[in-house]
Amino acid sequence: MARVVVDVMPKPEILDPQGQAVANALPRLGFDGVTAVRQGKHFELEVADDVDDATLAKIAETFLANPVIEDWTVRRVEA
Amino acid sequence: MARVVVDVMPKPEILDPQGQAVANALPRLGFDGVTAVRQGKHFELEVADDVDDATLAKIAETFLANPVIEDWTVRRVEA
Amino acid sequence: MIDTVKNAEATPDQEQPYKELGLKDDEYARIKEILKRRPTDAELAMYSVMWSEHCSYKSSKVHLKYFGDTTTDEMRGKMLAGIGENAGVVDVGDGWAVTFKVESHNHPSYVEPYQGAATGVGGIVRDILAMGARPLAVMDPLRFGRPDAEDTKRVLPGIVAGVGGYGNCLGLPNIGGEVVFDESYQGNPLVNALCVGAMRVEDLHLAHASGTGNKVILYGARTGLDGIGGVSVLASETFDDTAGKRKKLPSVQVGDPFTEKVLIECSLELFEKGLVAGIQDLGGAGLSCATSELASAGDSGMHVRLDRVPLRATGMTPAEILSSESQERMCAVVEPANVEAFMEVCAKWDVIATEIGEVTEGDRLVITYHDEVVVDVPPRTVAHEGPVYHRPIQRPADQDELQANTPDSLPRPGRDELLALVKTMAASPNLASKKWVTQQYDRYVRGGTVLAQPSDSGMIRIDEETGRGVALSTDCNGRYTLLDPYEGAKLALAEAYRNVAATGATPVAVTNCLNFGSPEDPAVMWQFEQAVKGLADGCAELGIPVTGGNVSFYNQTGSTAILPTPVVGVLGVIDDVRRRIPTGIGAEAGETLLLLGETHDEFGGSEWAHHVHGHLGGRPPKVDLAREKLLGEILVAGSRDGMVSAAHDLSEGGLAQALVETCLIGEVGARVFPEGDLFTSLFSESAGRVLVAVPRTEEQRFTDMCTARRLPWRKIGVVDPESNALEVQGLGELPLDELREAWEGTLPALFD
Amino acid sequence: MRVGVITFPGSLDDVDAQRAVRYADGEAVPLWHGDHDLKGVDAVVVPGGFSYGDYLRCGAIARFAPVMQEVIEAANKGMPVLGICNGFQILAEAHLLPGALTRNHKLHFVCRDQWLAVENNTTAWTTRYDRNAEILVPLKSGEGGYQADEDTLKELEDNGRVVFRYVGDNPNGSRNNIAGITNARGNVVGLMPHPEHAIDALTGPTDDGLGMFLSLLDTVVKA
Ligand SMILES: Nc1ncnc2c1ncn2[C@@H]1O[C@H](COP(=O)(O)OP(=O)(O)O)[C@@H](O)[C@H]1O
Ligand SMILES: [Mg+2]
Repeated sequence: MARVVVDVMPKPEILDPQGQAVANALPRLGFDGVTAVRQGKHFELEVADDVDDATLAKIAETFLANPVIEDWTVRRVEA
Repeated sequence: MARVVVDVMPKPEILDPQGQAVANALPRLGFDGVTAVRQGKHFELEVADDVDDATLAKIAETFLANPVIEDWTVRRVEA
Repeated sequence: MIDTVKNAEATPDQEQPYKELGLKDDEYARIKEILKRRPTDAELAMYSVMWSEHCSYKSSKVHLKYFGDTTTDEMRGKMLAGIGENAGVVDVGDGWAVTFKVESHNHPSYVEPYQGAATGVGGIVRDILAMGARPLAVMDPLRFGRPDAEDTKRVLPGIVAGVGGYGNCLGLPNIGGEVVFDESYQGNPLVNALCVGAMRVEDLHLAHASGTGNKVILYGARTGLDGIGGVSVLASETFDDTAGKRKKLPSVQVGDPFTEKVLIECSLELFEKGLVAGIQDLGGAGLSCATSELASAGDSGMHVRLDRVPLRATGMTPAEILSSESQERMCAVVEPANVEAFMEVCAKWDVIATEIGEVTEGDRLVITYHDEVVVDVPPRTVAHEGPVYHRPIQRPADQDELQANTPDSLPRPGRDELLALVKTMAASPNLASKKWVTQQYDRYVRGGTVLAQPSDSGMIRIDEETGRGVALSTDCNGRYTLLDPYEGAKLALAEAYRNVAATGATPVAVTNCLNFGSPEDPAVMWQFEQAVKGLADGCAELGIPVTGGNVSFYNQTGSTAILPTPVVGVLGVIDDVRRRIPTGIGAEAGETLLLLGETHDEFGGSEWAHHVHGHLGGRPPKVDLAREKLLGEILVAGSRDGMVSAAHDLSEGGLAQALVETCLIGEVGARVFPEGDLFTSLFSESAGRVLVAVPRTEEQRFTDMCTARRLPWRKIGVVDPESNALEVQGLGELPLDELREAWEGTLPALFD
Repeated sequence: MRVGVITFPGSLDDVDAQRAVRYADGEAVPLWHGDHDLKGVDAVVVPGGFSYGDYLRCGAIARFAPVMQEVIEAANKGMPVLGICNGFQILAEAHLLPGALTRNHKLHFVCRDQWLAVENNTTAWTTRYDRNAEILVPLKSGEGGYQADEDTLKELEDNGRVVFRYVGDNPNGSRNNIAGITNARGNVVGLMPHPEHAIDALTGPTDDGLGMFLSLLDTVVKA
């Protein structure tokens, strides 16, 4: 069993209203010094050992992310 | 300027319908070997250098996550 | 080790954490007496949830009985199921039965606004489904603390998003509700959720487990550790060294509206194919509730095998499985011959279904876990014969003082301030447009919505052929109820009744959600008792029955209770929705505006006293239910004969607010000429009044009818399609765009 | 005219799409997400809702349903296909239409009556409208913001492939106020607002949406 993390983020040129809403709210709540926020998705997968990196990339690219608007990263982590 | 990543995940005992939907769909798409998926949020923050870890933890705990149902992690990353 | 019945018998003196589970000494003693031994952990978990205030109604039962006592056979005439069932059912004609109910989800929504509100909607929808009906629409009466408080900015957007998120995803139009602000709800917002559904009369399913040999099938989501809250004290006892102490689990559930949507469609197909002998939803108290209620309502026993329940978490104990409040589950009783077909339908919808037990001879509910008996109880003692309390009742010492503190001495505006006050009041958070909230709700889905916000009531078409439909409104003014709980409850009823009639429907039945403080406070119990009496007596006067409801106690912050808030929902029937009366004026050229009813100088508990002076005292407006009934008959007659082109009831904010709303909703100006003391005629909140627009051609006929039936009426103005303003004769005019900015600007300014 | 209306788990406006087809004197043929054929229909409507809960991304899971493989094939051969709201999202995910739909810029679900300008009246679904006619139909979605890269936007604008544009303030942050688009051939149309909820002024703001289903009738008769 391996543990895989996939992070999916809106592309830099795409509007990210969620991240912006967070960035705008922080000063109101008394937190200063956060100059930019972007919000995306974080997936944690448990995968069988025989699933290779190419398959993981394919899962991220064709399914977990929409490459029209999103970038993604895949990394294996220690279980 | 520092770059900070906050990941917010549903607590393990809490239902995660999103992760479940992904997990159920994968075999139908022909991807086998993924046994469990959990889905959370991934935030990338740009913060001023004088923002300390305690403040970051507070931002995560009081605002980015609802500790009743979610766990969170904060880490500083190389810019 | 699992605590079995055998083990319980062998260890009679083992200490049990019944107090932590909320049971009193005498309640624990009674359980031992019933079982003639100590309960097992699982039994203790079961009794403790089922005997909680929420499930057993132990403080309210003696009072709620009054609803039954005051319901005559005549009122019961159209009632197919009433109090005691999952939801009341009313025969609405053309072979249709309609079921509706409102429930609270207050506390969870404070802890986790989005999920609390979402699962509140999910729960009430399953109640309606469990009657065999297709859920058709939802409503959401809400109460919040001060609008500008920081915590309200956390709670309100989350709750609204949760109501919308769940309801929209289920495909249920939201057709109405309330948004009320008052300091008293600051630490204790109210989230009430209503669902209405319809079925053919012959398809009514009641929750019974009759027929020895019938199978018990659990279907829907897997069972996890959600909402186990209190019961985790049991877990830590049985679990310590092997799995490590289980941490205290949150008593919050997360909803999965997609699973519920599929569950609904799957259940409806099961009903349609006649595969269900009995059905029960799983809500609060989960399987404990469903199995004991099914068994208790039937005439036999039941055997349930807990090890068969599909789980989402590992290492759950029997007590935890029984108490889990995982959402989106239903429990059905199915004849053995139908089990296979039942499973096929579930497979089609990808719904997990598991046979977990069967109906047995005798009258015991026996629950086993890997063949060991962990529960062996008479189900009635769990579900229906819980403790009953006669809580002390005491009229509050300061009630007289409160009523003596009338608004009479408050400074009233001068003539030249009145027009500005119309605008100020329209912009006050309680009177301001609720569009910021309601535009987050899908009101169109399924194509049956004839009226929704901002109409006086929501209206849904049930039969596409005949056009038959129902109208619903929920109302309550907690300030009125504080000043006089008996009259206040009647006023809530009167307003909901009037709202329904104002759309042309005939009111036929009532549901309620009684939100109060702690029942251990004699003053709260007095408010409660008075409100129940007022509501029941009011229903008897109007001749429409209370078909169901819900009680929510312990709504308080520290020792300060919320305003007593008996939310009243009235259901009306309309034989053809095409003759509905809209709220906005201007549909026909040259309408006359008539004010039906009488205006008195009544400002106790009014929005003006609240908003302008922060004052609450005196007496609420007088209520005359015979007058409300007459008003209702006139409106329905007016709708039937096409004499009324728009109608809007007068409530908080009085005539001024009703005028502002009818103009803005209709997008057309009006010229009005109120009489007498202008402040009183514009802002008094006297009950029993409706503003109607009648086409000029119908004016004579309509006013003749009012006169003949002795309903006071007054011509108060005319619709003026040319003007884009509300003109009050003698005072001047308010441009509509200015009014709209005032009315619609408040909530966005607060919450965007 | 036989028009297939797909039901996915979580579809909501399928009954409404079927009703709209009937109002246009068509026969509505229910199609199930697991179906492997289109039952000989003349056109397909992919209706609104929250297919599979829309949990990952709207339409991301539905696009892989067996019936969608049939729809993709038929659409590529010229069959008229209409995607409404979630249906539009599914068609975009399935690459039958370019771009993507993202979370509304104000982050709230928005349900409101929305004016639209009909900018292309030559598609299979819009011939009954005058060019630049304005119609009022419900919009109800949480992820209706249309996004595409500059090249795609230019391609859409230059070739008249923007079928509907929001009139007045932008309700969801869509690029260029785009409410609906078509493919190059004009047989596939996707839009966020709901014409099927505007077929009768009793239950919708107007009956302006009926024109889309009547247009289809003309298209099918002509074919
Ligand atoms: N939370 C809500 N959800 C849905 N509709 C709401 C909500 N709050 C208010 N509304 C709607 O807004 C309109 C105005 O509400 P309100 O002023 O309370 O009406 P009234 O005073 O006539 O009872 C009504 O149509 C009501 O149903
Ligand atoms: Mg009203």
